[in-house]
Formats: sequence, C-alpha cells, structure tokens
Amino acid sequence: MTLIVFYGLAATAVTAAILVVLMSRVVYSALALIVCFGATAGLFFQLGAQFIAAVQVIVYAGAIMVLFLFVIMLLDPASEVFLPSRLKRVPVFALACAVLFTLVLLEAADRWAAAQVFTDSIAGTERSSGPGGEIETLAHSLFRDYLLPFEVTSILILVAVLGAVVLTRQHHETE
Amino acid sequence: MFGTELQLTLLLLIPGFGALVIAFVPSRKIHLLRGTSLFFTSLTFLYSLLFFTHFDPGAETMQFVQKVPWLNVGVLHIHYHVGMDGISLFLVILTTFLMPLTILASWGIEKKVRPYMFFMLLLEVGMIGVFVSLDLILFYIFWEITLIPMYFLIGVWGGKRRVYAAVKFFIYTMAGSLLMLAAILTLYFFNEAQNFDLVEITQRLSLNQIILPFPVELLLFLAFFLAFAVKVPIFPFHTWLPDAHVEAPTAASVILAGVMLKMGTYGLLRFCLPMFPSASAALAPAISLLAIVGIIYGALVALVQTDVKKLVAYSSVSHMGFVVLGIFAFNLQSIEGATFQMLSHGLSTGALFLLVGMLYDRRHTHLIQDFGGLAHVMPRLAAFFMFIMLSSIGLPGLNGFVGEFLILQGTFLEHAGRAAFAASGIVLSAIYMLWVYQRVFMGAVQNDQNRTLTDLNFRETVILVPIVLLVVWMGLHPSTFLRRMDTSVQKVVDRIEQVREPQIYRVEYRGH
Amino acid sequence: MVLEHFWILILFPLVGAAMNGILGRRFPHPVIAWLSCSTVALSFLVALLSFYNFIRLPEDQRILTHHLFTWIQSGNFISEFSFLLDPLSMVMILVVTGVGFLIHIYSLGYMAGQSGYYRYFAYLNLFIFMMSVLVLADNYLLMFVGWEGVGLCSYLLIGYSFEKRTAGDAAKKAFILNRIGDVGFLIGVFLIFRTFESVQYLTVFQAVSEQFAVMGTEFGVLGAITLLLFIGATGKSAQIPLYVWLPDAMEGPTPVSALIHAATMVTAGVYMIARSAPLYSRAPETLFIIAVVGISTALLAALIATVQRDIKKVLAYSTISQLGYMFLAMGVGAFGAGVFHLLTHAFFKALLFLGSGSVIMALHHEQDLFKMGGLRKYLPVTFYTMWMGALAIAGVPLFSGFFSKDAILWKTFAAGNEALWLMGVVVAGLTAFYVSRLMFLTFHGGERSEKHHQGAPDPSPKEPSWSVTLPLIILAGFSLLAGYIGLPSYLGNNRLEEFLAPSFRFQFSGQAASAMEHAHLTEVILTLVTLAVAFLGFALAYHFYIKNPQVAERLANRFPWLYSLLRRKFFLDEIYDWLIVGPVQRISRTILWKGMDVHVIDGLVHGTASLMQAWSHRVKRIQSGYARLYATWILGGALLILFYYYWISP
Amino acid sequence: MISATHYLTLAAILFAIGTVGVITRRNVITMFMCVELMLNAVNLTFITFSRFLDQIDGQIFVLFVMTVAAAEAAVGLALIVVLSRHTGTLDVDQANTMKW
Repeated sequence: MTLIVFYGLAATAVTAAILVVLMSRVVYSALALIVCFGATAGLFFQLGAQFIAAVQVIVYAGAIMVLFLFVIMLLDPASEVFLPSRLKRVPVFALACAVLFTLVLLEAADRWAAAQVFTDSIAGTERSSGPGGEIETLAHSLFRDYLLPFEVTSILILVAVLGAVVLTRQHHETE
Repeated sequence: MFGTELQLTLLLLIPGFGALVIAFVPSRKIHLLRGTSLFFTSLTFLYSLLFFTHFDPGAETMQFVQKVPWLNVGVLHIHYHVGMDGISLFLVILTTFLMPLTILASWGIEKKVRPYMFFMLLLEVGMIGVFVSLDLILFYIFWEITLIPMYFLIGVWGGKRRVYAAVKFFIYTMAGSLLMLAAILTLYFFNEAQNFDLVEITQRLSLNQIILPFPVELLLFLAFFLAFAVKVPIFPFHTWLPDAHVEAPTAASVILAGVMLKMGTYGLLRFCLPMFPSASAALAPAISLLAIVGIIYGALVALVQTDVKKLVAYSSVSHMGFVVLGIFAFNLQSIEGATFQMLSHGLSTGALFLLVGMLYDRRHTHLIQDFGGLAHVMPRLAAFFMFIMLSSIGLPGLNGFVGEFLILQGTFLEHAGRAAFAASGIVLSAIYMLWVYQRVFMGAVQNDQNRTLTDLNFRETVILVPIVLLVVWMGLHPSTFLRRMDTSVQKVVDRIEQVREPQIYRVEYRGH
Repeated sequence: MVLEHFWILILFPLVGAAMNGILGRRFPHPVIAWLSCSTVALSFLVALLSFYNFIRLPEDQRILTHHLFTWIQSGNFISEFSFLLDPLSMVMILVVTGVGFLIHIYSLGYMAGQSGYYRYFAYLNLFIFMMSVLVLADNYLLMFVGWEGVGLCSYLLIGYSFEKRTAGDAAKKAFILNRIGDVGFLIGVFLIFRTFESVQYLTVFQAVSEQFAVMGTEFGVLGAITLLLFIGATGKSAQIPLYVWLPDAMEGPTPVSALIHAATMVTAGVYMIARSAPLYSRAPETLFIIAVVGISTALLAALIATVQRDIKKVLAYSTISQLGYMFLAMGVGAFGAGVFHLLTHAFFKALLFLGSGSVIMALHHEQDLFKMGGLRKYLPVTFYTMWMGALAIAGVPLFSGFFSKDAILWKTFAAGNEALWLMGVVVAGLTAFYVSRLMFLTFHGGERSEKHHQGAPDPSPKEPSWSVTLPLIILAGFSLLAGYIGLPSYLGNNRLEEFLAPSFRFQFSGQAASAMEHAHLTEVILTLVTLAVAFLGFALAYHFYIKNPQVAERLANRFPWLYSLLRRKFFLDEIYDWLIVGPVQRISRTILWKGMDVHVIDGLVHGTASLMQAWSHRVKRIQSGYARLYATWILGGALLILFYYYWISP
Repeated sequence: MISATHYLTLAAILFAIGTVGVITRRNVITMFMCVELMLNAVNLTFITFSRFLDQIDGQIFVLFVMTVAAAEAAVGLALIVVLSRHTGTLDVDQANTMKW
C-alpha cells in the first residue's frame, strides 16, 4: 500500500518538476512548483518526518512560492520577448550533464544500499513511540546540540529581510 | 652586546638610522636632506676604517663576529650572525667609500630628494649586510633588501626607458635569487644541525658530517651559481646590465657597477666554492669558458656602442669576466687577483660612471657623437677621464694592472691556453677605451653646444680626487690589500684542494 | 758615493712631470721650460757621476742593486720596485738622459709658440722617467711598467696636438699596436715565472745557466719565452708585423719623433733582448727568427724610404731599417755590436730628426721634400751638421755609423749566414741612397718652396735660435766620435765590448769561437765591399737628384706599379684595415651586439614574456559574462569530482 | 517494500531536472525556481538518510536548508526586481557586462 502511495507521489513530483522547466509562462511553472513541493511534503510524511512535511508546506509552498508569485505579478514577465541568445550549445551540454548526473547518483545509491547501511525498510511500521515522539527528539537535538546554528539562521533571516528592503528601497530614491 | 670591541651591527645601524632620520626631514629642505645623508654615509665610512685598522691579517677565523638567535620558528633556527674576513673587509670599505661620493654626486637630483636619499641609505644597509652576513637566510634577506631601493632608484629617477630597465633588472635578479632560496632550504634539510650558519655548514661539509651526493651538490651549486651569475653578470645573463646602466641616474649607476656587481663574485667566492668544491671543480672549465667568452664578447660589443654608458657597462661585463676567470682557476694568485680586481674595478668603473654623469649633467646626453673635442673646453675633466681610463685598461703602476696581472698569471699556472685567450681582453679594452676617449675628448669642437660647457667645479673635483689617490695607492702599494687577503683566500684554496689533487705548480702561501 | 743612490736620477723627471702636469697651467712658459730641462739635466749629471765612479769599480763589482719597496707579493710570486745598475743599463741610461737632455734644450726653441706648452714638457719628463724605469728595472715586471709607461707617453705626445684628427688616430694606433706587442711580452713573463718561479733577472739568469747548460735543447720552454718576449719587442721597436705605427707617429712634434721614435723608446726592444741575452743565446731557433725578421724589416723599410716625399717619413722608415740592423745583430748573437749600433744610431738619427725639425721650422712647417731645396745658404749650421749625420748613417769611414754597421755586418758574415750579410750590404747601399736623396732635395738644387715665392714678409728662411743649433752641433760631434769606442778588431781593442762584458757573463758562450774572428784580411775586404755599395748608392742619388732631376720622373713612369707599390707602403695599412679592423667592427656590430645581445638573449627574454601574454589572452575567454555558462562550468566541475570519486579512487 | 534507493533515485531525478532548468531557461525567475527545486531534492535526500540511519540530524539540516532557502529567496527576488528595473528585461544573457 505505501508503495503505491510512494509511486503516486513520486510521479506527481517528477511531472511537476518537468512542467516547471518546460512551461513557457512563468506563472504556470510557479504553480507546478507548488504541486511538486506538496508531493515532496507527502513523501516526507511517508518517511516519518511529519514536522518537516508540515514546515515544508508552510514555508516552501506557503511563504516562498507566494513571494515568487508576488514578484511574478509585479514584473509581469509574460510580455517579455526573449531575443535569441548567443549561447547555443549550452542546453545540449546541460542535458548530457543531467543524464550523467542521475547515473552517478543512482550508482551512489546502489553502493549505499549494497553496504547495508540502512537499518530496515520502511515497511509501514511507525518507528518511534506514539505521536509527538519524533518531534520531541527533533526539538531536543535542535535546542541542545544545534542551538548556535539555530540562532545564526535567525540572524541570517534578519539580514535577508533587511537586504531585500534596502535593495528595493534604494531603487525608489533614484526613480 | 655592546662591548668595547667594534660592532659590525653598529656599522649596519648607522646608515639604517640615517635612513630613519631622513624620513623625518621635511622634503622641502633639499640641502638639509643632502647634508644629513652625506653626514651618515661619511660616518659609516669612518667607522668602517676602524675595522681596517683593527683587522688582524693572520687570523684564521672570521673576525668581529656577532651571533644572536633571531627567528626560532618551530624547527627553523635563524641566527643574526655577522662577521668579516679578508675578502669581505675590503668590499665593505669599498661600499662605505663609494657611498659618500655618490651622495655628493647626486646634487643634480632635484625632484623627490627625500625618498632618493632614503633609498640610497637603505641600499647601503643592504649592501653592507650582504658582505658581512654569515647566516644563509640573513644573507638572502639582505640580498633582497638591496634589490628594492635599486629598483626604485632606476624606476623613478631614471632615463626614458627606466621602467623597462628597472623591471628587467628586478626580474632577472629575483628569478636567480629564488633558485638560491630553494637551494638554501634544501641545504637546510641535509643539515642535521638544523641551522643556516655558513661557517658551521662549511665546516661540517669539509668534515663530511653532511654528506651531499654529487648530483645534489651539483644542483645546489648550479642554483647558487645562477643567482650570482645574473648579478656578476656572466655572459648569457648580462643583458639587463646595459639597460639598467643607461637608464639609471648617475649615483645608482655608480653603486650598481661599483658594488652590486661585486655581490655576485663575492657570493661565488663565499658560498659556491667553499660549500660545493667538487661541483665547482667539475664545472670550472665550463665557467671559465663562459668567463673568457664574456671578456672577449663584452669588449667587442663595447667597441661598437654609440652610448658611453652602455660602453662602460659592457666594459664591466668584460672586466668581471676576468674576475670570474680568476676565481675558477683555484689558486692563490688568481683568487687574490680576482678579489683585488673587484676592488679596483669598483673604483675605476665607479669613477668612469661619475665622469659620464658629470658629462650628462652638462649636456644631458650619453651619445658619443654629441661630444667631440671636449679637452679644449674641459681640460680638467679630460685629464681625470684620461687617468681613470688608464686605470681601467690596466696600465701598469695603476690598480687595474695589479688585479688583471695576478688573475692572468694565476690562471696561466693552471691553464696556459685560457690565460692567453683572456689576455687578448687587455688589448680589446685598450682599443675601445682609447677610441671613445678620442671621439669624446680629442679632435676639434664641432658641436657648438660643447663650446660653452663649464669645467669641473670644486664639488666634482672633491669627488674624483680621493678615487685618484686610492687608484695610485692600490697600483703602487697593493700589499696593504693583498697581505690582509692571504689567510682567507688560502683557506678557500685549501678547501678546493681537499677535493682536487694539487696541481703541478702548487702555489704555496709561505705565511710570514 | 753617488753610485749607491744612482736611482735618484729617476725621481727628478718624475718630480718635474708632476709639477708641470698639475701646476703647469699657472706657470709662465720660461718657468715650465727651465723646470723640465733642469730636472733632466740633474738626472744626466747623476748618470755621468755614477758612470765616473762606475768605471773606477773593478770588473766583477760592476753590479749594483737598490731595493725601494715590495710591489706585488702574493703567494710565492714577488715583484719589487728595485733597480739594477750594470754596464748595459749604464750605457742605456747615459743615452736616455743625454739625448733626452739635448732634446729638451731643442724643444725650448722648437715649441716656443705652441699652446698647451706645460702639457708637452710634463709628458716629455714623464717619458724620461718611464724610460729610465724600463732601463734600470731589475725584474721583468718592473721593466713592463716602464715598457707600457713609455707606450703611454708616446700616445700622449703623438696626440699632443689633438685638434688634428690624424694626430688622434696616429696616437691611438701607436698605443694599440704597442699593446698587442705588450700582451705577447706579458705572456712571456707568465711563462718565465711558471718555469723559474721568479721574475728577477739575476735569479732567472742564474737558473738558466745551471739548468740549460747544454746548447741546442729542443724548442721547448726557452724558445717559447724568447719568442713571446720578441713579439713584445716587435711591437715596441716597430719590426715587421707591428711597425705600421711608427711612420704615422710622425704626427707628433719633431723633438718627440727624435727622442721617442728614434733614440730611446724604439730601442727598448733591442735593450730587452740584450738584457735577456742568457735566455736568447740558448734559443737558437728564436735567434734565427730574430735575424730574419730584422733584416727583412730593414730591407722593406729601406725600399719604402727611397720614395717617400715627407722628410720625417723618410727618417721614420730609416729608423725602422736601422732597428732591423740591430735585430740582425741580436739574431746572430752579436749582442755587443747591436748595443753599439743602438748607441751610435741614437746620436746620428736624433741629429737627422732635429735637423729636419729646424728645416721644417724655417720653412713654416713645410715637410714635403719636393717643396724644399737650396736651403744650403740659408741654414748653414743645419746643413753641415745634417751632412755629418747623413755620412754617419751611410757608413762613411771615420764616422760612427761606419764602425757600428760594419761590426754588425762582419759578425753576421763571421757567424756564417752569408745570405743575411748580402742583404745587409744591399740595405747599406739603399740607406746611402735615401739619405743622400734627402740631403740633395732639401739643401741642394733650385729653391722650390712656394712660401718662398709668395713673398712672405721675411722670404728667406733663417737659422733658428741657439737652442736649436747647439744640440745639433753637440750631436754632430757625437756622431763623429762615438764610433771610436767600438773599433773593429783589426784597428784596436773594442772598448765598448769590454765594458759590456760583465752584463753578458751569463750568456751562453759555448758557440764555437768562429775561426774567422781574427781573419782581419777578410774583414777589411768585406768592409771595402760595403763601402763600394754605399758609394754606388750615393752616386745614384747624386745622378738622379742633382745632375738631371727629370730622370727620377721618367723612371717612376716607366715602372708605375713598382713606384706606387713603394709609394703606398706596400698597401700594408690598407691590408690591415681591410683584414682586421673592418671585419672586427662589422662582426661585433651586426653579429655580436645586434645579433647576439639584442636578438638572441633579449629575444629569448621578451619571447617568454609575450608567450605569457598570448596564453593569458586565450584563457580569459572563460569569463564570458554569461551566468548560465558559469553554471555549466560548475556542473562540469562537480561531475569531474564525482566521476573521480566513483570510478577512479578505490 | 520501499528501500532508501527509491527515495534517493527520486531525489536524483528531481535534482537533475532542477539543474537542467537552471542551465537551459533564460528567464531569471524560472532559473530561481529551479534552484528551489534542487534544494528541495536535497532536502528529500536528507530526510531519507535521517530516516534510514535513524538519526535526527538529517531533519535538523533540512530545517536549516529551508531557512537558508527562504532568506535566499527574499534577497534573490529583491535582486531580480532591481535587475529587471535596471536592465528592463528578465533575460539573464542580457546582463553580461561583467566580463573580461
């Protein structure tokens, strides 16, 4: 049963990703991206990381994509007419690299599997004890081992916000 | 540390301190600047004379030695180790003697006098440091210190193509000395005593406590040799010299020819021969061939120069060829002759550049065809030029002859063929010098700009008279110099004899 | 008393030279002149006094040395500033100071109005100093100091009037050719030290007489030494290969030519060979070479002299030819005869030069023979004194030249090389011819000098002042009497030979005392033969230039190529220029300087620099400004790393 | 039975698609979105390893990745706004003045 769910989600994620790349209109690719994020959130949930799945939906799909859509609406890229670029050979090279890349990652995954590093297969069993157990361990380690990175990321966010404001505001003055 | 006996460090400090004082003198007061730098350089000269008087010719070891641990970074033990022996004594005095004269000769420099004087004093510190340092790294540091001021002296106050000349000079010397640094470090790794002390390394090498397999020794020798060959300059590495001389201001030219070329030959004598005797013996024929080619090539090319300074530059290539020939003949006469020739070449070529500089101050050109018949207009300058020219072509009775005679005579004892070929250099030097004298001073005055030139003023005569006196003193009574060189040169010769079977004409120094 | 301090005679000219040289500009002319003359006079006086005491010394004690100070001392090589007085150097120093003094007196008159007066006298004094150092030195190195010193003074004096371009060139040429010879000499000195471990005469000669006792050792070291020293002598005494500088040296003032290029400097080579007689007498091959070179130079120079137009050039070639005679004497081992001829030659050649100087002065610096003539009645003293000199050089009996030249010819014949004797006789004939040609053209016949016709204010050339004529008279006296100190064996004992004997005691006297030594009869016959040939030359000259002057022109036109060959000095100068000077300059300019230095070495340096630049232009293309391209490069890089880790590294 | 390789292959595919998107698309915003997609693929790998190695650190890293992604999106979009205003176009290839 979980297998079917996995393959369903995986398929949606991949198609959404392809759509993101192929869509000519930027808005549609944004929406496809949101779908892709949703599918991955489902996979997270399946992998037992419920909190991360929730955060994924809230932060990625909710906040970041909204920001994207906001900017897309602001700049209205649809009217853009793209001049032929001078770089001809790049796409071919990129495709070739992508294919090679996946082959390499697959090879890596097999090696990891062969090394029996993993404890067991997912087999649908809930790992930790009862609801909240997994979040509890997450909270423990987040606020004990990784406290410093946590604080640093908060500063990072602050800086990002300030940066965004300064960049765009400065623009206003020159108007 | 400041005991009663003489301090070599003090000899280094006086010009250094002078440079500092110069930095604080306001740049507007040109006369004050000139005064202070003249004062400090003359003070250094007087102080260096004390070393001459207190020097004990018989001493086997280095004298006035001062050794203080300086940088002890982990496994690196670099000592501030300075000392003097027969060879370096006179080179130091040559430096301190020439400096005040060159400062006196730079009255023509009007713009940016303060940095100029600062660099000159820094140059003096570097040069004295090179001649007295006995620690390989300290030697290397001073070797680099001399490079920077000379680069600026040529680059800022030079002639039209000064930047090209300065850059070429810098890169040539730097490339050579980097190899030397590599060699110093490899030598350090071969030396269990983990230090850079030259005296100790030579000691251990001679007692075979440090075993250098021959190929390694050869490579180390070549690395050191290349650094010094560029400086000397030996034949293929000499093309920077004419450019540097033509573009350099008078004072820089005098110092470059008078002292900096000797750093190369001094290096050969102090580092290459004692530390790598078997490699030097193996390569001696090739190097002597290069030296002879240098002698003849330098002289022939000097013959056809149109620019006086370039002519004198090529002539010093030829004269330094003699010195290298002398060094690599490995016997007492030739090495003493080489050391003596270093001094006499420093004086006569330094004086030649001073004279050419004086001509340049008046006519702002070095081209020979712009001159002609100057003997009418400037009899005193013509007389001085004649005298210095005679000393440089080696007229017996003057300093040039003693050096060249001893070199050729020493080389003749070992290899008659080499000496005969090199002797042709004496004829060639007479040819190009006389020819330039005739074109510049003799004949009637055609160019009317030459008619109104003023003869030597008092300052210029004061510069030239001491040199003339010293030239005559060295020419007629060279034993004051040779006597003090005997022991240290004999030590170098013995070191070479250790690895080479003594020659048939074993020239023995009978100590007395 | 004076004898122990004979060496002070050297200091006087040095002091004179220094005073005149440095302070001379401020002195008025008379002070300069008398200062320099007095210094030479003093040294001549000291020489005379020491000669006077010297003779009174017994035979074997006639060797005095005086050590001043050690000059160069390195390892076991020692060369001191020390002086040696023995009969040979006694004779030489007398000639040098004596003739030098006379020429100084002569210069007072000759150089009266010249500019740079102090320079001239300073150099002249310096020359006397250098020559005396050369002559009195007691080791080869100190002799070399004098040797190059006189070369320097001749350079300075020839180039005295340096406004003239030709004077500058002649001076340079003289110094360089001397230098070439000096290098040979120097290498000889090296070889001497290498073989004998010392350069002192006495030690070297002692060692030679012990080690090389037996005659006829193979060419070996001694031969090389003597040959190298001879090369030095050819440079200094103007023999075959290196003589071309002497004729050009006539650019210098006439007293200089008289002193340096006739009496003293050029004889330095002869003195050197005489001094190293012990070495030369043991190197038969070199002796033969010297004889051949000597006689061929004599012949060549005599031939050229017969057609020269300039009075001083004639005398210059005559000097070269007479020097050839001296070297011939040395070559056959007759060192005494060579020195004797040197002595007499110094007198009569100086006389001829000074006489020609007074002629030139009288004709306001006219030197072309064919523009002179009939000066007999205007310059009586010069006329008579020059005839005395001419007769002496021609070898007319009763005159000094006769005795010294015939001594040489006799010794050559006695030593068994008749061919050389024959050539010697021919040269004697030619000498008589060109000397009498010179005399006839200047003093006899019609007056041809244009200056005379242009009606100069004082048309008739008048006799110069006493300072010119007095030396002429004294020298005339010497050229007459000097011969009697070296009488040939059939007339009396040769006092000069006896006097010089102690100097040659190391000489290898193992030669078979030729039986001919005492065949007086043959000697007289041979002298008569030379006399006849000389008289023939005299008559020919008389016939050509007095009886019917046009004969010379007809002869010249009949053999134009021979005449021009002689006239242009066998084109030797041109050959030297074309063969050596030109190519050296071309090679060093095109191949060495422009070619090697600029193209090869600098080319290499600039080549590497431009290579660096070319490559950096190519590499910079990567920064193309396209962000997507950068992304691709990054992807490529990542792939490489992944590829490496998964496939290559274990 | 689902093993780690399934998830890893999926993440690899998503990552590859993201890369292709970044390199081929010329519109700045699309490139930016593809970058977000690549980040998401990485998160997936993190979670997979966290799950199968039974260590919580994976998830914490995902949290950090997300915060960084958010910050990056904010600044990135501000830049895009400035870029489009300045050069009047959203085409990356037009903005190629910063070169040799």
